[in-house]
Amino acid sequence: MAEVRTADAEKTGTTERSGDEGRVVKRKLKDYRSEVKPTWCPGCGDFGVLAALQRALAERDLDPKDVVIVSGIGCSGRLPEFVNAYGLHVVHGRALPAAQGVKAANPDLTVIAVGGDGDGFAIGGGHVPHAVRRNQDITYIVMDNQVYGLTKGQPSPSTPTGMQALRRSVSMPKMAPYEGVLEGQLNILAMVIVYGCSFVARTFSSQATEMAKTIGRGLDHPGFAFVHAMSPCPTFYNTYDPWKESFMPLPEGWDTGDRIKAIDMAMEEVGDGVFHSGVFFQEEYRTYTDKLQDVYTKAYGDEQATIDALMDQYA
Amino acid sequence: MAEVRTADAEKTGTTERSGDEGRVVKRKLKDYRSEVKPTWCPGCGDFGVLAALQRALAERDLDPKDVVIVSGIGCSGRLPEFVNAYGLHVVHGRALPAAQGVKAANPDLTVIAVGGDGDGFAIGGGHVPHAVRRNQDITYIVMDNQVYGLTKGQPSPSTPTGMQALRRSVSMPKMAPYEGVLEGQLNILAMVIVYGCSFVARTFSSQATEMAKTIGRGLDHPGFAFVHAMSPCPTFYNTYDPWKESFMPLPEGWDTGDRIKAIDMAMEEVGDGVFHSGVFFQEEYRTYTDKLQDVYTKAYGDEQATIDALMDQYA
Amino acid sequence: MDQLDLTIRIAGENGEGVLTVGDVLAEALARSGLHIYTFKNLPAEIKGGASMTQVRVQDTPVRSPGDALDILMVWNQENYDIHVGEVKPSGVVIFDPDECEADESLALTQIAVPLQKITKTVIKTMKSKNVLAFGILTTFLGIPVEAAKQMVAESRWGRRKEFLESNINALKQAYIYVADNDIDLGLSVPVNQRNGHAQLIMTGNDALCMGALAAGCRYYAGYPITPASDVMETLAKAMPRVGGVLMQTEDEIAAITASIGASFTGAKVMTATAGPGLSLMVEALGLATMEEIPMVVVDVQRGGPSTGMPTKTEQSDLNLAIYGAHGEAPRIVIAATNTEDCFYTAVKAFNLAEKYQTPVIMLSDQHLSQRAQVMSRPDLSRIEIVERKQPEVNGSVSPQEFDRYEMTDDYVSPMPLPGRHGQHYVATGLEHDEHAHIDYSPEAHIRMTEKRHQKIESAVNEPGFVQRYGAEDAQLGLIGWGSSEGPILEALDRTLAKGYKVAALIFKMLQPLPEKEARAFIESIPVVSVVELNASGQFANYLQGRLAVSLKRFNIITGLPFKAGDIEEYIEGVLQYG
Amino acid sequence: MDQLDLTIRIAGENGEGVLTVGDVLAEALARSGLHIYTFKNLPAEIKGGASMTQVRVQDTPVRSPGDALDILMVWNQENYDIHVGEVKPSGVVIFDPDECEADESLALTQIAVPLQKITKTVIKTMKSKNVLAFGILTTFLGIPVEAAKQMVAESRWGRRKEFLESNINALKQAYIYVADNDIDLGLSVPVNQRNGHAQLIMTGNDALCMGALAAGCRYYAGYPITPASDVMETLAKAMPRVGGVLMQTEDEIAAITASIGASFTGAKVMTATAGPGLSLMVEALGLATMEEIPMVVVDVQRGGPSTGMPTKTEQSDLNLAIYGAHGEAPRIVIAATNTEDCFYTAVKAFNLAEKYQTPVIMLSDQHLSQRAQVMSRPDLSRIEIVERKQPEVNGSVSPQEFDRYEMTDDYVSPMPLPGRHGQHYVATGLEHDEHAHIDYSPEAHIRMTEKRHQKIESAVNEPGFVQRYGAEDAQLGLIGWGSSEGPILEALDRTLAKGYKVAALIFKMLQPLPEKEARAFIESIPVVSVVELNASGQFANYLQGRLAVSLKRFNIITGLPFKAGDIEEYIEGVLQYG
Ligand SMILES: Cc1ncc(C[n+]2csc(CCOP(=O)(O)OP(=O)(O)O)c2C)c(N)n1
Ligand SMILES: Cc1ncc(C[n+]2csc(CCOP(=O)(O)OP(=O)(O)O)c2C)c(N)n1
Ligand code: SF4
Ligand code: SF4
Ligand SMILES: [Mg+2]
Ligand SMILES: [Mg+2]
Repeated sequence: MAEVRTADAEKTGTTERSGDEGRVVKRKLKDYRSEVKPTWCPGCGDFGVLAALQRALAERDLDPKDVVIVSGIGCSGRLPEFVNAYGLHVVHGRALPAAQGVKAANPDLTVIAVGGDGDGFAIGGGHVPHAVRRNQDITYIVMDNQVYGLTKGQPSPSTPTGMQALRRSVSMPKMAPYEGVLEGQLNILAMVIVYGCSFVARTFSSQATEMAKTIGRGLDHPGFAFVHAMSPCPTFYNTYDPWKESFMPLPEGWDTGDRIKAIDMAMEEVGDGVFHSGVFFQEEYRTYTDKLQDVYTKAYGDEQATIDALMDQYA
Repeated sequence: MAEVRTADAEKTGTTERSGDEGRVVKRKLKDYRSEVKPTWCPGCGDFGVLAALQRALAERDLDPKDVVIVSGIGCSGRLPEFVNAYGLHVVHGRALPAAQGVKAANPDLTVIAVGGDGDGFAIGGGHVPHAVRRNQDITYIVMDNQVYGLTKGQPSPSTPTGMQALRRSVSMPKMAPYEGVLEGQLNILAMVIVYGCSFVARTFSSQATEMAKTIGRGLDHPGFAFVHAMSPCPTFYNTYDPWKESFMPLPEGWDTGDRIKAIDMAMEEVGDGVFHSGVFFQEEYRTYTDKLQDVYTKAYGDEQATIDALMDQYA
Repeated sequence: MDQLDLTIRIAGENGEGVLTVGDVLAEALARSGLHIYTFKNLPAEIKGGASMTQVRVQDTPVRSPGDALDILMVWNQENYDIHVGEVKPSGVVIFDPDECEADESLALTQIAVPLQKITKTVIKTMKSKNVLAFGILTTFLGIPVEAAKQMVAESRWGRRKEFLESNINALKQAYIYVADNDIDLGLSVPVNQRNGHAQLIMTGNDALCMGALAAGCRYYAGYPITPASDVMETLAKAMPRVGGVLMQTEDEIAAITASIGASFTGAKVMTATAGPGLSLMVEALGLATMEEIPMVVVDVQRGGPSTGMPTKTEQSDLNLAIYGAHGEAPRIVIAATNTEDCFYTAVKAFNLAEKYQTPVIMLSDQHLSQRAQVMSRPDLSRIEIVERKQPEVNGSVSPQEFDRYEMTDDYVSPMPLPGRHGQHYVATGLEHDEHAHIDYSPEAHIRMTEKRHQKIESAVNEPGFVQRYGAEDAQLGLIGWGSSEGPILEALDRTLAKGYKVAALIFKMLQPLPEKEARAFIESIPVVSVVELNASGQFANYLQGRLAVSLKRFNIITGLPFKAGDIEEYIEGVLQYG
Repeated sequence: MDQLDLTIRIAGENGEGVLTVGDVLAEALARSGLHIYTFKNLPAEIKGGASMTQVRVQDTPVRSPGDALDILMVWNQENYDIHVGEVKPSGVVIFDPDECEADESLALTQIAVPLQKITKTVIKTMKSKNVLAFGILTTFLGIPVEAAKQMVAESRWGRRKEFLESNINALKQAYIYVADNDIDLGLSVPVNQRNGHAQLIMTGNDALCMGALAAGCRYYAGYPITPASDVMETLAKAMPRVGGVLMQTEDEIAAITASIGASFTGAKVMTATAGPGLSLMVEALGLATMEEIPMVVVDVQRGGPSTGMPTKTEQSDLNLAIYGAHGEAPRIVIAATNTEDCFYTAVKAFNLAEKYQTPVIMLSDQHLSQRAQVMSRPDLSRIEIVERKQPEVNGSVSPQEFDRYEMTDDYVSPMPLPGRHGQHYVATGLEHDEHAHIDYSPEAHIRMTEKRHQKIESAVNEPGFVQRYGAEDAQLGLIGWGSSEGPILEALDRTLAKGYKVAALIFKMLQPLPEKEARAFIESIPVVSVVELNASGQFANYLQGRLAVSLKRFNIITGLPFKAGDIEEYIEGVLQYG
């Protein structure tokens, strides 16, 4: 299939291809598959997240050259390698700062940050509130398996308190051999809402269509979008069965505009043993890029300053 | 005045002194003053916090040798130097991890962590949720002036959005000269509640008695206590006037046992331009130290293992 | 065979079970009174990818992973192709004929054993393929079936009662297959009863943990990272048994500052990490130097830079260990050489930290930390434990008069502990005077800088951190540090036996540098070469910097440990061709 | 006075205004066509503590802060006591007799000027005490009152219209007081009109910012830290004026990773910090080396270790700059020598980063960064700007065929940019092959290690980073780096003038090390000494490590910059007494 680029597509970064009969054909999921085969364990929830993301990209027909997927370290952090797009695989916990640099330097790019619950809320936890504060148009997908997968099964900030080697399929005994995990479990979805995030949603890797839709809504949202993608680790902490039971959609007619209600729901569902899926909260604020436009208007108006002009203040 | 220690006082760490007539006299505020004169600017809110803390210590008559005050870097981080007690002044942003190490290694100590809004919620922000999760009996006093004092006036995570050099008394123009601060303002009190903190209160350095009482309640609380101590920086961001207006006590009969209501209040007051003072939330959970006792019961019961016994597993 | 020395490698797809076969074989041989040394090479993925495990067995302590292979067992074609080149001319390849095709052109004994087929058709429990493979190996090694049965029973396989029957059957089938096909390699590895009490089978990380606990470590904070996670996991179980506290922190910065906090109260503390974590810790390491806080930081080195090669070995964090931190922040840096030494070096690390009130970085590496070796059980009653210099309890000096950083003869000052001593003070990372008061005067900075440096420099007089081996009149001297000791000494013995005049100097203390020994060695030998697993010759550069001498270098950066053969070849090359 | 050379110091309580007097005096003298060099010594507290500011003025470029003082003005007793010992025998002390008592035993001209009283009783606006002090100085310097008035009008005092009248009055009162008391030092500092366009008054941080913008820097991320905050604050204003983005991040780790992200898209990026921040950045620096991402990291060194002495100067982060990061993570390290050089070195830092696709650490220090100097306005049209090697836009190579880390002759590979090039790839901190695919094979690691090292090593051929000065047949050679250039060269000129045979070699590039020049210098001179502001001789050790030569050292660790006199004395000491 030959590629045909219109001048316009070039500018906006979308590419269209002509089919046999000259019809314009959009990209398909497989166009976002890289030549690298995922290295995850069979059954890993991350396969679902990968496919959902690829589907969401395909539905939006984004040119791979205009998409940057940024990740830290973890099983989940390997995702960019498997997508046919630009990828930036940084150090553990720093996907968000790196993604913010990408977006700030080139706001035309579609920027997606991905990573695990440990990457995002243990070592990287300090960056989340600040990424939220900047409200850049970035979609952040946290693949939460409530465990450190890559380092073989230590508890993470989202591991339930008291968790240990209870069932055969759960192999997290090493770090908490006596009384299970002593620390409280973080409610990362509620946290992100309180930080002031403009789009907050939850979805489950076993619900493929739903997840693609939710990620897609995150991509479409102009501002920082947080997608809590529950994605089990069958190797070190197999939560498929309980999660299948506890997942349910947000109540019919859920008002995504009420931040306080969204927090309350996120706080209360824990006690109820429920994971709600769907968009908890969404509101459009001006993005960092929007605000920068105002700054530029004040800083230079029509024409940027020359360096010589900047140096005049020292004369 | 000679010191008289009863065997019991020795054990519990309190020291009592005999007055001239042999009466037992409790320590006074001045007993917690170190020989170092505070180096803060005249009018700095931190003087109020220092005095309130000293008063709370005096009221509890704690032996300075059993008190450790841990801080990071910032004007506020200098506080330990001015208190007659043990102090551990670490690097920027790491007061909480250090305090946790102190408490874990010697649970009999009274451990207080202090620091600024930048120290605690910018560079150190990643540690807060985890300190909360561990629920050690530590009192964490954040001296929030909504600015970086020590580095001379840059905006902090709690600086209101849009803030810049609006008034003469506010000298925060350098970092946000065009449109003011572009980033959202963090609601640190709400955040800490969502993290799962077992004691969360706010108080104002200009309300001395109130502040000493609130800090005292934090010290008495068995678990991680967060005290949001609003403490203006007249040199770089003079908020005395507006804060005096916006401070008000929590509503009469406030239920400190309702976490959800506490969050809602913390989220809503911002829009109302109000700072509530008082204890937003308090609940007693088992502390880390309590839980460790259970671990020890399981791990060794009555008698600790010898190293030789531990090595048997490799034989 | 005068001296037993066999190197056996088992290779297959990661996750298939080859590692278990290797582990059980190593443990069983070790339990039979033999010395073993294992070596694994794994992909970083959790599952999938070619992976191999190797056991070298001798009747005396083993010092390196082994050179060419005596026995190679491969489970599929990929692994056949990867490993077959490393088999000795006299060696044996065992392959599964249904999974791979042997290269008939090779002058090797190649024996087909249909592992997969036997398991499927005869044993019928796929889980027992491991045991079948194990049995093939034990029968080849000449181990009687009864002894092998006991080995299986005592292994992790034995613990899973529900599979025990099929496992024992698998073992039997192995012996039957070998007998039926009349295979005999003529080996008879002696299996006796080892004295379980006197001999331990440990990895470097195991030994390090036990050494730390023996030295009195009662607080550990850490964040998981390959290949240091084992340390935390082992201690998670062991620490509470001795009344200590272990915290899994949110990152390495929290781990090291929590450790500083704990040590401030008098606890003996440790944290362990790998390169990326050490990089994050250097700011707080400087703090510990400045506040004179004792602590042990273990760095289990892996292939760098950046995330690098997490499952490979390298000695490339030395620069960071010595120089990592802004300003002049001296600390002690030591390195362990082998499994047993991990135990004793950990003890010494704590003793040095407490004695000099300083952070001590103890270097290990992926290979040293994860391979299993046999070691003598340490006699704990003979271990010296050093305690921190403290003021008198109930001493009458007031806090106002007490100098936390008193200038003593040895530059080490008594350290009051909260809850224990009335001499409270405020430790600070800002420059300070003797009284711990903040002081930026040139005089205070000069005095305290000297205190911090001299204290560390004087640790160079501690015995046992540098050792010379080999010929007095050597023509070639090798300098090594840490885990390359074993292969260097093995190569030394081999070349000495061939008549070469070689010597070696092994450093376990890197900072302060034992300059006297280094200079004496270098000046007494015409050619001296520094042997290390890194690209730039980090230790060589450091030695040159301190001694102003010129050194040759022998560096390997394959992500794999030195083989004795590599070094043997190097020695012969230098001495034959200059 | 053939050559104008005066060193004037003003000292008082921090926050009282002495710094402003010094700043205005320095600016005014500079605006009069003279060369100035300021030097401040402040406490770390926001207010309170003794603080001083100093201006050295010459009619040719000034190279060091000045030795003994020609004029000392003190506002109180504490400062009198601290500073009076530094006044030249021929010098003058101006003191406030109501605030302090002069030591009459000193053989100095000591002039009482009741600053406080005149302000209170005659001027009646306390804010104007600064101007009174300024006027006393200008009249002492022989500056006509009209010229001084214009100086005040053009200064920051002139901008505050409401105080202008009282300020002008204060100035007048100064001239009246001096005339009334018949004081005349016989000085007449020439005040002409400087060519404002051709000459700039800048601090090192100002110059660095302008250099960065001139080089094309359009993204900055940073976290405040003394003494690097000025860089961020200056750019916060300037960056938006040229369409760039500046982000104040939540910490230094975010700053450097955000910079990496921005550079990944093709932006020229910078972050600036001091020691503690650099310590936190080393993990990500290793990532930038591994992913071959261009970036400039400025380290404005201050007194260490740990939080140390934030307002003091030191050259003690060199080890960290060169070696900070686990694994083998080479990067380029350069250092600026003076204010003007901060501009050009910043430009070069960007050019090196882009050309070699690597992080470049640019070292400055507290003194260099904050003192003011006069420099010629750079001719921007003559500055060479290097752009990153990129693939063809609209090139037809598919991402599957494209090798991001292609092995080229110069080891630098074309770097595709998102949004611009169709050759998308995944940059990773794991070891990888040419195609950017993860690869832990020995071969890939060896190839890529070589690529990363050779690329950096070849930068040693860049011109202008090392310079020899002084006698061809020198008996003593001094080696310096970065900001000690000025005092070294001034001392060199003084001692050459006295007939000593000395030479100097100044390095602005530290890694890669210009070995050829270093060796030639060292081998040609009998005694060579490395002059640096740190305790352990970091550069000396590094040179010895690379060159295997033995060097003398001259180190000062007072937290203050070198004076030319310190080095002059050292030279004379070595050459007279060996
Ligand atoms: C600085 C640093 N510390 C630790 C590690 C080791 N490490 C790699 S991934 C990981 C955590 C993985 O957990 P998570 O982020 O939840 O991802 P998952 O593997 O579960 O997808 C850790 C601790 C590292 N690579 N770098
Ligand atoms: C790693 C590191 N980065 C930056 C700094 C510089 N620094 C010191 S205090 C501070 C922030 C102070 O603000 P805050 O925590 O709010 O305390 P305040 O001075 O307002 O009380 C900063 C950025 C530092 N000391 N260390
Ligand atoms: S270890 Fe868990 S998270 Fe990692 S790839 Fe396997 S199943 Fe997925
Ligand atoms: S700068 Fe602000 S916070 Fe710091 S001491 Fe002064 S008033 Fe207080
Ligand atoms: Mg996870
Ligand atoms: Mg603050």
